[in-house]
Amino acid sequence: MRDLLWLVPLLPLLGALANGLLVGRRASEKTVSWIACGSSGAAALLGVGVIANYLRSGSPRPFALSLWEWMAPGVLPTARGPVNLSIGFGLLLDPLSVVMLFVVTFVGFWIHLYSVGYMAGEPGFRRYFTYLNLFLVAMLVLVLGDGYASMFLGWEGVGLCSYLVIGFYFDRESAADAGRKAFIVNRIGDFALLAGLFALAGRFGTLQFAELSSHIAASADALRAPYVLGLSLAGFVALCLFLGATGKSAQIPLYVWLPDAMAGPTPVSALIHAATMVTAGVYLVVRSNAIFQLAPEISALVAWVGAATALLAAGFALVQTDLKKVLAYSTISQLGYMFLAAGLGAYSAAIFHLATHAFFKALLFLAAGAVIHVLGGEQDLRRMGGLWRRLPTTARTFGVGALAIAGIFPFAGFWSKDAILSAAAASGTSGHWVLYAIGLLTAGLTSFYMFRAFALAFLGRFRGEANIEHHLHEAPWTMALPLAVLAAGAVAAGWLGIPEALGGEDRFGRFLEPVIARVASPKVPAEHMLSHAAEIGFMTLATIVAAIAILLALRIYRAGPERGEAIAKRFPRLHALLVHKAWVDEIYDATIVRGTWSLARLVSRFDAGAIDRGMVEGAGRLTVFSSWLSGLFDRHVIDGLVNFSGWLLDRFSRSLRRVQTGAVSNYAFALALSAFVLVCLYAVWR
Amino acid sequence: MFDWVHGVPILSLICFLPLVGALVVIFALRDPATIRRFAFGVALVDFLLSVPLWFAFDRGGELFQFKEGADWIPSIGVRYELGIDGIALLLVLLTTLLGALAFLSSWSAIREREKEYYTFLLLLQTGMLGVFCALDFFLFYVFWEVMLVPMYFLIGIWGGPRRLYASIKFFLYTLVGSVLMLLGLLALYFWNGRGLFGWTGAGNPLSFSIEQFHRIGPSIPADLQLWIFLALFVGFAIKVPMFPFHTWLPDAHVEAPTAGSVILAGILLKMGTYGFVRFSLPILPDATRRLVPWMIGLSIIAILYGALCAMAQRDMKKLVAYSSVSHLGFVTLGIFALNGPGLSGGVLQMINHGLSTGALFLLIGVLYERRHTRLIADYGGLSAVMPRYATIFLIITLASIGVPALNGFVGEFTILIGAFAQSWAWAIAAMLGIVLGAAYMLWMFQRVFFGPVGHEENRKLPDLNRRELVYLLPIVLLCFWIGLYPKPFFRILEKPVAYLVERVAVPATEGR
Amino acid sequence: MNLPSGWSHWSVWSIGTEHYLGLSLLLFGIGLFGVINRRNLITILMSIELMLNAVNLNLVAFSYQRGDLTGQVFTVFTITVAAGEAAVGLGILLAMFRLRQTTRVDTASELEG
Amino acid sequence: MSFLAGFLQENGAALLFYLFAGLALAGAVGVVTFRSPMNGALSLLVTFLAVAALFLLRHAGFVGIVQIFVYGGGIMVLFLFVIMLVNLNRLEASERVWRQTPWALLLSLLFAGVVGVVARANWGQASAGSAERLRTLGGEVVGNPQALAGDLFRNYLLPFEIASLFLLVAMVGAVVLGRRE
Amino acid sequence: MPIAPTISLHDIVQIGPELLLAVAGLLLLVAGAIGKGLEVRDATKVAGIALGLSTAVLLASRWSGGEAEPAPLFGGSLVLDGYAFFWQLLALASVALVVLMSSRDLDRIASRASEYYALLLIATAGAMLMVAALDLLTLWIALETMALSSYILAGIFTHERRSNEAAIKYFVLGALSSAILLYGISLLYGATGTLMLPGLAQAMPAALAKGSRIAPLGGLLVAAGLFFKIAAAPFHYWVPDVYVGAPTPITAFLAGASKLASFAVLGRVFLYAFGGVRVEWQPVVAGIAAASMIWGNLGALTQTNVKRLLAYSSIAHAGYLLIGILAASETGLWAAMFYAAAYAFMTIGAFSVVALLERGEYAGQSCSDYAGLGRRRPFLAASMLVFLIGLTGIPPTGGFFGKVFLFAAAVQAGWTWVAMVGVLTSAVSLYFYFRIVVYMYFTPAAEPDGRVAGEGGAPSFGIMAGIGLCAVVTLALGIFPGPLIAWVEQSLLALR
Repeated sequence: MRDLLWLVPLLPLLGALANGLLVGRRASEKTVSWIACGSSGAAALLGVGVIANYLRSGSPRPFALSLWEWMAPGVLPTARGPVNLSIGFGLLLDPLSVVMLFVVTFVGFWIHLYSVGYMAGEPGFRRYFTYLNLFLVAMLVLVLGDGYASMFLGWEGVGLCSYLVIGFYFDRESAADAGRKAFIVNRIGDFALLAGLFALAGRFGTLQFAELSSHIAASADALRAPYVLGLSLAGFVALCLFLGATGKSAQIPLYVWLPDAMAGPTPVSALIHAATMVTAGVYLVVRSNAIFQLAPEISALVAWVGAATALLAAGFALVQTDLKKVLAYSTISQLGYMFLAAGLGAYSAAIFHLATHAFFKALLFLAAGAVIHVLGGEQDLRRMGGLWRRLPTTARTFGVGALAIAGIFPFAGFWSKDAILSAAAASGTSGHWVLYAIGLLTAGLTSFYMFRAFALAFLGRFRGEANIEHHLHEAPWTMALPLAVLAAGAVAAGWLGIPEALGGEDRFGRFLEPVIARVASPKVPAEHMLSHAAEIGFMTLATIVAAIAILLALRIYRAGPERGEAIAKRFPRLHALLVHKAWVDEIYDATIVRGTWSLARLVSRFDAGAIDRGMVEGAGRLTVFSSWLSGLFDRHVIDGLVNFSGWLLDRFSRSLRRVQTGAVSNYAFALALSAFVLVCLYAVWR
Repeated sequence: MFDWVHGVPILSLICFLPLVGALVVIFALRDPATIRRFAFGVALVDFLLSVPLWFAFDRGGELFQFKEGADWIPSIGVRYELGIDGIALLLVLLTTLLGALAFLSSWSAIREREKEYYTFLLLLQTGMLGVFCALDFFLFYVFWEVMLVPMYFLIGIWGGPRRLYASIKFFLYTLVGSVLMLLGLLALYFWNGRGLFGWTGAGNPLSFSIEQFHRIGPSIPADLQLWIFLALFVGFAIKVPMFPFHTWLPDAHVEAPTAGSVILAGILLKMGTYGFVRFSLPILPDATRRLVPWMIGLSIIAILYGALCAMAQRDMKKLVAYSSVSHLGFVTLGIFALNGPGLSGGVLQMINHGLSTGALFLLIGVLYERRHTRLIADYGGLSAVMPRYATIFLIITLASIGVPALNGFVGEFTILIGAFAQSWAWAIAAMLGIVLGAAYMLWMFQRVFFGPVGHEENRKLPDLNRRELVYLLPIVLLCFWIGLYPKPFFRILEKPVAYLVERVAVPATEGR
Repeated sequence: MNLPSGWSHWSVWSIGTEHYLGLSLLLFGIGLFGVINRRNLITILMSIELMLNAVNLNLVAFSYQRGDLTGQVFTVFTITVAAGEAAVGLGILLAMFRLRQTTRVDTASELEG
Repeated sequence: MSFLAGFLQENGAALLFYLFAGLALAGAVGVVTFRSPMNGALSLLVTFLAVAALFLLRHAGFVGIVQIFVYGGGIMVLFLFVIMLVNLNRLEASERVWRQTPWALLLSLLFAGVVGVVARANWGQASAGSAERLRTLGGEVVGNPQALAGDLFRNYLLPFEIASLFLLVAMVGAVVLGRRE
Repeated sequence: MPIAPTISLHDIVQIGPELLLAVAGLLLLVAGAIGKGLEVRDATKVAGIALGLSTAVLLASRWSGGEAEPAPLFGGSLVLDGYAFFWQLLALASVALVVLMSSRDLDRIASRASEYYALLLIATAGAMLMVAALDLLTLWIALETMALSSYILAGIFTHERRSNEAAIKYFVLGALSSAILLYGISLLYGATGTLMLPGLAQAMPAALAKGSRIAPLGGLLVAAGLFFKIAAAPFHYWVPDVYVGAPTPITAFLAGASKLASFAVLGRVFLYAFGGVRVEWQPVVAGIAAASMIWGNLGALTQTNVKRLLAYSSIAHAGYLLIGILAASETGLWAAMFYAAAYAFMTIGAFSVVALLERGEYAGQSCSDYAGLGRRRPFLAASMLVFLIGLTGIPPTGGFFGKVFLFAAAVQAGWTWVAMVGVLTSAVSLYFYFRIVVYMYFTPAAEPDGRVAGEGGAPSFGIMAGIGLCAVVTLALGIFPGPLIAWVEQSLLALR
């Protein structure tokens, strides 16, 4: 069964090809959805089978499936001698990719199903499902790739699909802009990621995970030696990889694309911009944990960036009026959590949160999508309200998701968030208490904005237009079923990792253990050094904060947005800062984007002006000019000489008034002059 | 199955079949439709003739294969000598393929003076193939120059409004470059013989043989090497074109008819980089090593400069033209990284650029034929009107900006690995070009294909027809092939690249 | 008669080759001046004859100095050629006069550039 | 008196040279300065004759005679004939190219001067002159014309033949160009 | 006392080709003088037959001569070595092409056809003799014969102002340069006491070693006279005016046979007679070559009259040819000879096209008159294209190989800067040569039906054949230069 691993990405690919190329433009929605859901469902089933098979083998040894040699560009001189560089394409099954595989296929399938209902009647139905399937393929390659190169194929593939689906409504200028922005911001991250890969390849002559891990283990000290820019090689690589991760996972400084990415259809936001793709950065960091462990300074950077992003994004989410934007910032914030964990060395906690987050965030998005769908595309929270009665399933599942993300016991978020906060508290990183405090504050903010959104959307009275109100109806089963399933996941997913403090076994952490390298590192102590009692104390504290925040939010927003707005007026500066997202977009636009464009225009003008016209045409003009000159020589210079002499003589004698010329005489003069010059030159030489 | 090619002068056949075709077109054919079909037929047969080379080429065998030779001008040692190594093989295949596709693309685009058009196109084909097949430097030079004339006419007669300016600029530029290259060639020639002014030569019988030059090259004194390198460099750099010799390119590209642009971008530019790997590197290793920082510097400038210029363009063809400057900067970067990945990536990127930029020009040509404008601003929302066209354009765009699974990535990736192994700073500087590449290509794509359909004229544009699909799909398939399974290409490059590396090898550095 | 050698031995009263050479140079210069400076084709032709005469003086002087007849033979040819050139030159002059009613060469300056 | 006679005896050749040289130069200057072509032609005749005399002074008897016959006779007649043919009355005065005059003067003088200065260093380096050999043919003293003829027809027969071709061309040319259509 | 002739019948037979031409010229003159004279067609035929016979005799005597290098004839006045043979054949070929293109123009002076051809043939004889001359007297008188014929031919359209003006200019300047040349010869004679080239070859190094300044001065003045004849800058002032004013076939003769024969003489004098003192004159020749290439090419840049443009191009090509002498090596010499051959066909071909298209005295010579030629007369345009490509020096034409070898010789001899000037100016030359191409192919004809009024009817077979032949030879030399190279390599002078 494991040997069929290659079929897992292939099935959705076939689905995409079938939908994209074969079925033709007149294929019914039914055909298309059968192909798309069938292939993704089959992939999910097969994935489960493969996972089961892998788990049953009982061995933690990764299962590698090398498919073909991708690039073999010859001998590369590396630090360990010339290496015949061979970059393979293959798949790898280890605990980390098992988790990711499950999350991706499972969530992916339900979102496929959901989309059938959500997208019904849209003009780009077939295109949509083609993209969705392609995305699944790319994401599977990303998480299953057996080396950085294969992973990068998926990495860029998901970026591309993200570009395509964000720009799905391509006739809207804003959607197209958002797609491009996402792609280019991601490219900036990829740029750094590639640099990291090249450094690795240049050092070890390979990019396969298996080989790299053995090389890294063998040459830990060499990796810590100074390399460039005051960094060690490990530090350089880690920095590059992390920068790549910030691009994909929307962390500071490259998070700006994600809110705009909400221009795509909502299920896509759920799948790509919440549950799966954006977590690729976390996956990358965890996958490269051996290198990060060798670069504690970069690990600390990861943690701080994660914490800062978490706090900042949560702050932005507080004031958003667009439901999807709230969720988008929430996603950024939660991803910040994951990076916080990863930076602190709590890799399994990061992945744990990644998995639980996938469920509840997908759930939240899908539920939000159902609301938006019902409201005919309305996304503004201020025009919702009172939907609790009209859309009971949606409201309840959304509530489950909100509780989960708020970290209320025993929902999934509680367990994973707790793992991260415990890690922060226990961490040896300097300033870890600050990190903990930020984490706690963010948890409170999360609960607040989530229930603010909940209250505005579902409680109070309906504030939208009357004619819409009459048509409110619950979503079809294709949408409701995924909501229900994911809600179940949002409740139960956390139970896989109940910590020992609460009598669990932290099965999740144990399972991931083989993936976490044991690189001897004095600065990163082992996780979970807290006593069980302290851990329980921290849990309680977090839960209390969350509960207070929830109550506060419900109190303020139960009746509508007015009270909230009144409070905002009291803090105009802060509110403006948050509403305008700290003007980061504007700053980027003014500096980097416009700077580049101006530079481009400048260079182009320089090219047309200086290089082309200046140098080349200048030379051309010089040639023409000198030709004109030499053309004139026969006509004018000799005459000019004569004129000059005439002018000269005019000063001496008025008698020479009649100035005339004869061409032959001039020629003869020049001829004799030339001969004379020859003679003179000779006389000088000798 | 393809062993028979060893028994026939296959390279001569491939090279001169278009010439014969051109003669037939001149003297025997009259009807434009017949000429069209016939010319395409010739190009197609030429391509089919070149395909067996791929199979019959012995990957592990001699460096140069399918060799043919005959005396040409015995008194000065000029021989008619053909032969190809892996690098040339790929370029020959690219030439025959793109040539055939370019012919097909001209069917409806060119509707006047077809006889001359196809004659020139066929002559051009012969010239380009000769350049890649020649094993005698003089023969190489002759083909190199011969090709200028038909290209000049293609731009000058069937080009856009500023065609006169563009054609003469193209011609002058390349002519200046090639005549300077000639001086370098002559210096090599004399050094191989009795020597020239200050330098005593190797005393060999007079010869222009490239293999002979390869043999004697490393023993040329370093200062003479430097001069020869610089002379050859000007010729090659103008053709590539490297900054700051590139300004002929945008004009020539913009004004040339579609097929001309395709061939110009797809094949002609490769002759410059081919010149580097065939002559500069193996014959003048000392000078090459000495000038590597300069070459890399120019490459990086070209990458960034070309990309920035491309960003500011409003004309699609001009944009693609500047992108060529940028992409060829990658090629030269890889070549002058002087290691395996750099070189094989560089050569592969030559092919990739030929395919993707060729396809881009074909695509722009399709649009131009329908709307007679190339300004980006005249389009918008075409995705809805021409979905098939948009899809192919997207794929090619992605190939061009180096998205994995497509060909551009493989080339750039390997080039950058090679460059990084030489110096991390070079690679990082060059990689900025990738980011910019995505920016301008996607900007163009968005402006043309996304958004509402802004112009009424664009509402009724027909999607790709069957003929257009026929000449675009092969390129798309090749893009995927090279993107996903480039191993056969690397395999064929293995030996020549190893040979080059051995010639110019620099001692391994500490991975910087 | 021994010729002095060098400038210091130059003597006014013993006529050597240098005297002829000097005279010939003067004649040549005057002829050159005429060709350059005069506008009438007839005068130009006559000036050319002066230049040829200067050459003849040289040849004869050298012939005497070297005791070699070749110079004199050459002079015969020079005179012949001078005659021929004069004939053709005057023919051209006639044609010119017929076309332009003048023999001033500056009237023939239609071709220029 | 005897001083004068002695002086004349001793320096007669030199005096003759200076006399004829002066005449030649005067004639030449006349050619390039007289406004009337007719006067110019007459000055030219003076130069021709003076040069012929100078030839004789250098023992080039035959050439001197030829000079008188061909130049003084043939060419001069040709010139005069043409001058009259184109109608002296209507023939403009031979004007100078005035603007060019100083430059032409300078150039001519410099030309003569520089060549003279350059050549000066070699003056007198050659062996002494010999009138004898100019009269010798095959070891026998025969007289200048005969000796010259010997040289001409033995060593320079081909140029002689070509000269005939040249004269043919000149004749045809004069006819072709002078003929009225 | 009897004068023993030193000249045998053998010597006379050896100059049979030249004699034939002279006799044919005389015949033409006589026939033209009798009765109503000769028809143009008949005169053309006679001239053609004479050239053919002359060629045949030349070839026959060459092939019967065997391998040994022939001894000098006429007491050392003439030598029919391989070098002379090459240039003689080239002169014959170019004059034959001139004859082919002449018939059209001759309609304008029908009554002078026989004189025209007679002069042309005699000029050819002069050219053939001067390239074989071994003493300065023979050389000079032959040169004068050719020059005098050229003056007359340039002005043979006596009723046309331009032709007359060309004759005046050519004559005045030619006579002046001839006087300068002659003065140089007289100085050389004075310094060395000999007119024989072999004698000079020995005497020059000796004279210079003794510190003679007259000898090099004479050499310089001789060089100046010859530079004038080959139209090298700055002795080129006559060229544009005379080339434009002269009847086009005569222009072709000046640019072809006349220039090349003078070049051959220059080569023989410099490389053979002055070969031993080459370091003295090489800088001069380098300067002249560079000046010619620059002046000629730059001067042509702004020309719009095709004939004038080709005239400037002829100046430039004098510069290119001089590189061969400058190198003073076997490579240089045979390269120059090769290039001269290629150049003869290219330039005469180009002038033939000009002759075919011009109308009357003034019209049809401008670039714009060539508009649309590619469509109107594809054959003519294609041939012109070949010539222009060749003149630019682009393969596959003879011009390409010629230039390559010349630059090669310069590089080898260490005159790289001259080679640089050469390559750069030939790149510049592309600009003006291809302006004609632009008109022929890129610009539509002025008249809608493509026919230009007055454009001279059906071209005669002769001129078309001539153009075709030139094009074929130009291409053939570019594709199979081997045989010609082998030939010129065996026809080299004995360099000193």
